[in-house]
Amino acid sequence: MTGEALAFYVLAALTLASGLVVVTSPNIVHSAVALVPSFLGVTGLYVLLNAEFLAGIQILIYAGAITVLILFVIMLTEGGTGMRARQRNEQGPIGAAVAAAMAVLLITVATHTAWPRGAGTLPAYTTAAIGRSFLGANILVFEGTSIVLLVSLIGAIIIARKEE
Amino acid sequence: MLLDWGYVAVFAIVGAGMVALPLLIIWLISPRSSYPQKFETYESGVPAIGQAWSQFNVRYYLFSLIFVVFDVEIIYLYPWAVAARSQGALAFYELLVFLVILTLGLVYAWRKGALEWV
Amino acid sequence: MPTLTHYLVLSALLFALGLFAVVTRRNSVAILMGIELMLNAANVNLAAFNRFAAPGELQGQIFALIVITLAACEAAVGLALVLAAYRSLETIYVDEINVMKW
Amino acid sequence: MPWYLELLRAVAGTILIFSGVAVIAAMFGVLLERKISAWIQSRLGPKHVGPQGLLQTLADTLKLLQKENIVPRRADPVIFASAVIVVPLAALLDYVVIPFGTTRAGPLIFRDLNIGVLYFAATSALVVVGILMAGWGSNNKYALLGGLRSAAQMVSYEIPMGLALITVALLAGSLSTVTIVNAQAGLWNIVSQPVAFLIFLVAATAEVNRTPFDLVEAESELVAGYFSEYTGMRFALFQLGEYGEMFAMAAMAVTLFLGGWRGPILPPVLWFVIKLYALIFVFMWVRWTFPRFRIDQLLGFSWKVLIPVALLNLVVTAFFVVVAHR
Repeated sequence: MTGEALAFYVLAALTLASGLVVVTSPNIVHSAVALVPSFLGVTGLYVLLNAEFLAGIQILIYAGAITVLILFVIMLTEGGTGMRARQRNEQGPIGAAVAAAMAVLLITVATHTAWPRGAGTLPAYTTAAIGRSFLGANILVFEGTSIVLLVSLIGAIIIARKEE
Repeated sequence: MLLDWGYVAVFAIVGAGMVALPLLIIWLISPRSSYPQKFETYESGVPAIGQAWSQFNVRYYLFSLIFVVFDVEIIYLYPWAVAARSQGALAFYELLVFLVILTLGLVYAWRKGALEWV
Repeated sequence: MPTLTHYLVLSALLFALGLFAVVTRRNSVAILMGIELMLNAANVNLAAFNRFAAPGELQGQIFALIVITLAACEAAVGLALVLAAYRSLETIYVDEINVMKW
Repeated sequence: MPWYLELLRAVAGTILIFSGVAVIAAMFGVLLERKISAWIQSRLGPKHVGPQGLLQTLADTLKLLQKENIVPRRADPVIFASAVIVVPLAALLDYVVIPFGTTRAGPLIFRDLNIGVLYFAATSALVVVGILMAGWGSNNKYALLGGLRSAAQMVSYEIPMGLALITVALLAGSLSTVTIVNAQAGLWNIVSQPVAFLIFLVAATAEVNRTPFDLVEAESELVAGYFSEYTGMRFALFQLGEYGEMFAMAAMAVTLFLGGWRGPILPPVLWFVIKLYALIFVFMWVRWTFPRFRIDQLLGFSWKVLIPVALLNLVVTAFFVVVAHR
């Protein structure tokens, strides 16, 4: 087994195991904290896929910002006080069946399709390459993002503030 | 490049071990008592009232919300900053448009009082 | 060496976990966490396709970047909705939020 | 190099950095803090353990090792215990990308990552999660309030810090810390970027929760903030995280703005240490000179002053680098 394969299996196990905790834990704060190792596992996968820049922002945005936002909202609404409330609805078995069916379907597709193998290699320095593409073909992505961010900022402030 | 990150992984794993080491030592040598008051929550010496896990002010959320939006803005600036130098004036105007749109968001939050702590 | 299929299978499992959370959780914050897991699964796919199917360009990674951006916006707006619902209905459990207008 | 030699090198480097930070930043840093505060307040400071009190922190650590390890009955044991690992580890992960000096074989750095500066921002962001875990896991009102305040403050100051990092990256055209130091061969960034330097310094002070931004552990109102309930060695580990983070921030400021290891005559590592301690002295001087901010002033200062100034600074810098340069 090569180092890369070993790293892949370790990271996959980390991602899925903490994902399982996120999904099943009866304590909502435990779920939120378990998101962090799951995101870090995905970060490792990005590194294996030569997507260094994505790995950096995965930590910065997901582990550092979105998790903090989620923890804040938990503390602003129920804190730990709702821990004794039922966390699952009555659809447990059906939901599990649907999720399992979805997994089987996706895995079947993934293993039975002849995926194209592209030629060429990824640029060694992906950050600079992404930056150059923002100044060329993907200029609209760059500028469009700012509008998306502006709209969601305004929307979220309007929704979250108390109506006077 | 993978080697670089292999080093980082080793750093994280060995580092976690080194941080855990003193915890192992105290687990082995530290004294233990069964004096029940020691395990009470500290609230300046009087018995604690209620749980600490309760609701907090929504202001905290507003700040973290604006933070998330600006944090996403910043991740777009990293690749821009690396590539900008060689791309000439277009890069500058692109940045200007990007930042002006986002400054509108900051101004909006400011005017709406989302940046006030009341 | 892990191949494209390895990554696809992993992301399918992660996606199914997220889906399970979305359909069975009562707590709206937990549902949002399930959605984040599903978006992560999609991102792993995008980066994997980029690496194995089209390594000449970075379109897959840029797509993943857009997804991360939208995930952050979704979290900000979605959690603001949770707060608003909590303020007017005093619950964050989706099966108890059953009035359209207050 | 065969893989086991690489592994050995990585493990040795890690152990060296961790023990170095533990001894130099945490142990010696605490002593330095006490000596400087004593000096500013016309006191003597620790004086009895060892020559001039040099061994005071060592004695304190030995004392903490013998202390009881208390987990409050109402705390959440898993989160309470894991926060102790997360905070110092996240702080120490910063050191991966800091170049301490240079030798004939190349720069003295654990690993020169391509995304160095971004990596630094990302690992410092992880500390916030650890602090929220500590605050919530303790189930103590002081701790939770301290943790929430700390998180709100740290996230607010991450934005100006990120903008300052981007300004420097723009000047060097790279995110790698070694390239950034090399780009300062002619002129240190502090000369061309004094505004970014000040923003970074202020944001760094806020990120490590030091006075005047120490609301988080405002001892007169919140006891010890998010680590109120931690005893003995666990308390010491939070101190390690705090001082480790402070030294990392100072080292990053040296790397980004003060030319890193560069300097005439003296060996590079020595230059790095001199600059590092000069900044550490500034941090301590500020701590013992200024009073504490109120929370509204604190958050308002970041959003209404630092961020607009940082954005303006970035635009002006971009104009000079990208347009006027041609």
